[in-house]
Amino acid sequence: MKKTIPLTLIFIAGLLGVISFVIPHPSYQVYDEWIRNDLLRVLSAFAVVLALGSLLRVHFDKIKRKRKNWQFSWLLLIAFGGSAVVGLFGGVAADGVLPTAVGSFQFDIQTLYENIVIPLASSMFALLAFFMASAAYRAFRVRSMEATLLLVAAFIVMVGVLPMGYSISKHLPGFVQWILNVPNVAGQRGIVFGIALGVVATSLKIILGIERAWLGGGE
Amino acid sequence: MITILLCALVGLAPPTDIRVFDAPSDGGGVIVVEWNLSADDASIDGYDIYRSDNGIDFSKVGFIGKSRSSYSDQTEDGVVYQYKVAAVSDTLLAFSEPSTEIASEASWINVGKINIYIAMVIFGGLILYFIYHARRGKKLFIRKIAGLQAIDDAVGRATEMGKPILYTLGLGYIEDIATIASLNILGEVAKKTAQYDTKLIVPNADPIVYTVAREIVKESYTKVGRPDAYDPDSVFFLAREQMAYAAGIDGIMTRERPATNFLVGYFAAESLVLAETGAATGAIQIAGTDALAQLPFFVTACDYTLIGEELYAASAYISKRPLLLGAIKGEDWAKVIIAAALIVASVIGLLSRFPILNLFQ
Amino acid sequence: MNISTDPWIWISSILSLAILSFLYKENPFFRAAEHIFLGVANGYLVTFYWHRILMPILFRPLFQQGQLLLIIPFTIGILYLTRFIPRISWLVRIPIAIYMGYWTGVLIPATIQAQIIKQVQGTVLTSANFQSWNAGAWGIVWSVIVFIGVLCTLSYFYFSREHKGVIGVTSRVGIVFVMIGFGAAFGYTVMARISLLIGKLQFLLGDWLGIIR
Amino acid sequence: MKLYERLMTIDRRIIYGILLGVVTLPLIFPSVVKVTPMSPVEKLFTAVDNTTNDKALILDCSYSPQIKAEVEPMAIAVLRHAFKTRKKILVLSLYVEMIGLATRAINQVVEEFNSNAQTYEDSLIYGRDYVFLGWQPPPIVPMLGMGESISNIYVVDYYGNQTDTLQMMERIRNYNDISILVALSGSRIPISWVAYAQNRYGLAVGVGCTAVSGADFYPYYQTGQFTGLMVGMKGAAEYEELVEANYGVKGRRVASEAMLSLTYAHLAIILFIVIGNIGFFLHRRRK
Repeated sequence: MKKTIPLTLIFIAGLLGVISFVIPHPSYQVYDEWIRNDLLRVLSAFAVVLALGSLLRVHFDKIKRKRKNWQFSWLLLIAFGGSAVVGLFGGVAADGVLPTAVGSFQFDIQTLYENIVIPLASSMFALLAFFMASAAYRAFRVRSMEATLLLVAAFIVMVGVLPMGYSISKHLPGFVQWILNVPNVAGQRGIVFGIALGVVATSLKIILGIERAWLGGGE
Repeated sequence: MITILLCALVGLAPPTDIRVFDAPSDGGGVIVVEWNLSADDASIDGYDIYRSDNGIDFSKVGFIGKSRSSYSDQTEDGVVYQYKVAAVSDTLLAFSEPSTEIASEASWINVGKINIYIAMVIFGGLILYFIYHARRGKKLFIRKIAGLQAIDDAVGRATEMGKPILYTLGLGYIEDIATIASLNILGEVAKKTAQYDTKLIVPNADPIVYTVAREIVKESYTKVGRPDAYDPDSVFFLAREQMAYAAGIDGIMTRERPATNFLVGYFAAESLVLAETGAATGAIQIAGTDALAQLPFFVTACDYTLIGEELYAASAYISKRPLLLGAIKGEDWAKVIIAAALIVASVIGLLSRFPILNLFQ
Repeated sequence: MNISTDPWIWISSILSLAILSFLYKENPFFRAAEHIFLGVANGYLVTFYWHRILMPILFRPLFQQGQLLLIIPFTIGILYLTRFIPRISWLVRIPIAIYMGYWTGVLIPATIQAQIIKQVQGTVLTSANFQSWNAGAWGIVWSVIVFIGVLCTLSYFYFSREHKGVIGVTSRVGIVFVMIGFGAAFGYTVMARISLLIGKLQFLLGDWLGIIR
Repeated sequence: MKLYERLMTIDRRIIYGILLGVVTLPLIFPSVVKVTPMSPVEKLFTAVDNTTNDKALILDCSYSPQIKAEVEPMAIAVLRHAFKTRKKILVLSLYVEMIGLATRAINQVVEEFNSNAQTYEDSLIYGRDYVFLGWQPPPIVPMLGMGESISNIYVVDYYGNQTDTLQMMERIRNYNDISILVALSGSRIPISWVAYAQNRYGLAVGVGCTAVSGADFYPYYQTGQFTGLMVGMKGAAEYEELVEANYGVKGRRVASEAMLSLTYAHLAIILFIVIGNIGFFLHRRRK
């Protein structure tokens, strides 16, 4: 019972997904839209409630059991609590109950996003340039024929894609476009066929109950 | 009447041979009007589309630029309409003959996608055929994939050094195929860490994948007869946000110093952050993804990389589950069919006038 | 060099430097910034899921506008929470099954059309495809190269036969195309990574320290 | 320590220092480098430009804060293009962690235009010239749903207004009223737009992507599934060039300013790879 119900449900839901592609008739599309616009949307919201529950549980445990770096968990919970209060009561566009500015100092959810989330995220990926530089020096070795081809094509594109590529030779930018339009398309398309077939096979196995990893074990 | 006389005098040629039909395979509500261009097409502004539902009084419903010969009109299903098309040159109008009567209706089957249904039946049929045979125990051969041998060595290395293994499934959702393939490989790796009693760390970025991964690791430990060794906190939800997830895993890599990192699943830009930090800690790294854009990094920075479909084949090969092997065989045959279709279509396309490309719309 | 006076610019810059300190080594500042990020990112998530999904799509229509049909998504959604109740935690499979089932169902025809049928159409050797390059006679050469490249790459991902004999040759040619494709992607990605660093420096040197315009 | 050993063991932090210097200098002494637009960007520009006034544009800002530096200049350029030529535009984002960036881009460009608009009429009026739809998960809901009705999916817009009360939404009902959707993203979202929205409703999809996924998208550009392709900061600089050349829109061209730093940084990376491999070969010959 614990497996048959989910497996029949996934079969029916999968069938509905495929049928919505086959039948354009509005009297069927009405049901298809309800499934998508109401059911799927609400489920995705509840899935997030579950995720937050597990995140908070992990950090509460860390604090309770005084695990390593538990003090930082306090920081997380305070930051989460503070921003959640500001967001929930301050409203998405500072249109909520809670005032979100003291004098000229604003702290509505969008300001928090622009001045905390964006700088942290963009700094993390600015690191990538440094990792790229050190990886270029330490990891990208010409170990085999394939690696040589990869690096030669990379050099041509790296130089050709720059504005200065034009000054080296009139044809260089055109040659880079050619590399991207012909050999690159052939290589990528070959891989895309493989992956697409993999996607179709795995989707079929999931819907027909052959692939049960998502059930997550247990009886 | 007067306008027609007027254009006869001025000589503005009306569009001819009006054809109307209900747009096929749609949800209804659309009628397509087609016509031959007016002789003066070059010098006119465009075409006015007139519609009437009683055959007498026509009202304008649309306009389209010159040298265009088709227009889709939004209509009410079941109502019978007639159309006229007029060539327009500022105030001058040249009306065509009225079209035949037509009514729009919704169709139950989308006929335009026949080629997709055929492809679905062929590919689905092939895959199910081989899975059926695999279930009945038929021996299916798959060639050895280099990256897989490394998995056993990597787990062995971690055990000797008494260091943990980090296995992360990337940012993918439960419905991403790379995530599913990675879950299979996680199941096998978890069995090995259970046997060798090696610490396993599985940080997750997606809530649903987290719940599934936890169950799979628990099941692998019980399957190998070591339910006691299973540590529930070894599998945990780190952060949905890409950057927080990358920073979190980097923190784990530098703090726990795992001997082996498995980066298998769907990855985005954070792939280099993980691969380079992992390389810096000196760990053996096995990567596998179908995210094409990240493959160049894994190929250059990791010891072994499963490229796109090799990841799907690896999850079949390593788990030796007949069902997965059957799917890979089905996909192989599908590739043969795609290659054959390419060759045959090219031969037809080159030698005959048949518009072969329309078969692949 | 007019240093900014906006408190938020200072907070953003300090947080940015805390992250960039990871270059030196993993340190408490980085970890603090990491946890603040986790907190605020999830606080932001909660705000939008409440104000833009749960309220306007579920609670307001269900409880105020009386769209009772929404009881079904509501009850199935609640099943997600059974995850924390061990005895009935299997019920979480029901919402997962529906969510995943529909998604995979829609995926099959969409993938076949966009990633197989249309890609075959773009590779078939016909005069229409030759002209699509709008490179005159060269179009024929490019189409033939793509055609051969695709067939060889397919042979590389053929798992039913060892890479020996004919398949050995075609798969080696295929891997050449794959590696050129990866090289092009690699070259482009170097540009991507550097651009992100330039963007961050434009903020730190410009908006914060006012050194550059 | 012999030369090759020193070559092989340059400390990471020295490499970081060199890169930082190479990138910072051109920023302090800037000079805008001339960028020649290539065909993929021109095709996108023309497709956006040909939007007639009975249709609207959709701008999908699904790029994460991590890649803001690369993709935001594209959003700014497309918004400037649309506003300058008075084309109606709908903005949305498919993921919650990205919606704040769409807000940022809109606020910046709207403020840019409204600050030098003389009368109320020629300023940008919310609901008439542009609508900010906001976000609705999961992505396939808006992708398929907007084929039937946009205001049915985005019941409330980002600011919380009832979407169907907005002036523009009376004429713009679904994909039939959309000329092109420009998907700005760092991941495979544009392919999903083609797989779902284009396959079923024939929606034209133009793409602005990070350089990382540039090579990945060319097969879809070659088949015509993508109507135009902007790749990375270079693509953004090309679109900025076209907007300024055609419509003389004056505004800070962030991407173009970065081109000189990009040039020197690329040369530095190539140098590092070459040095690394020279050391690698000498080391291997030694063994």
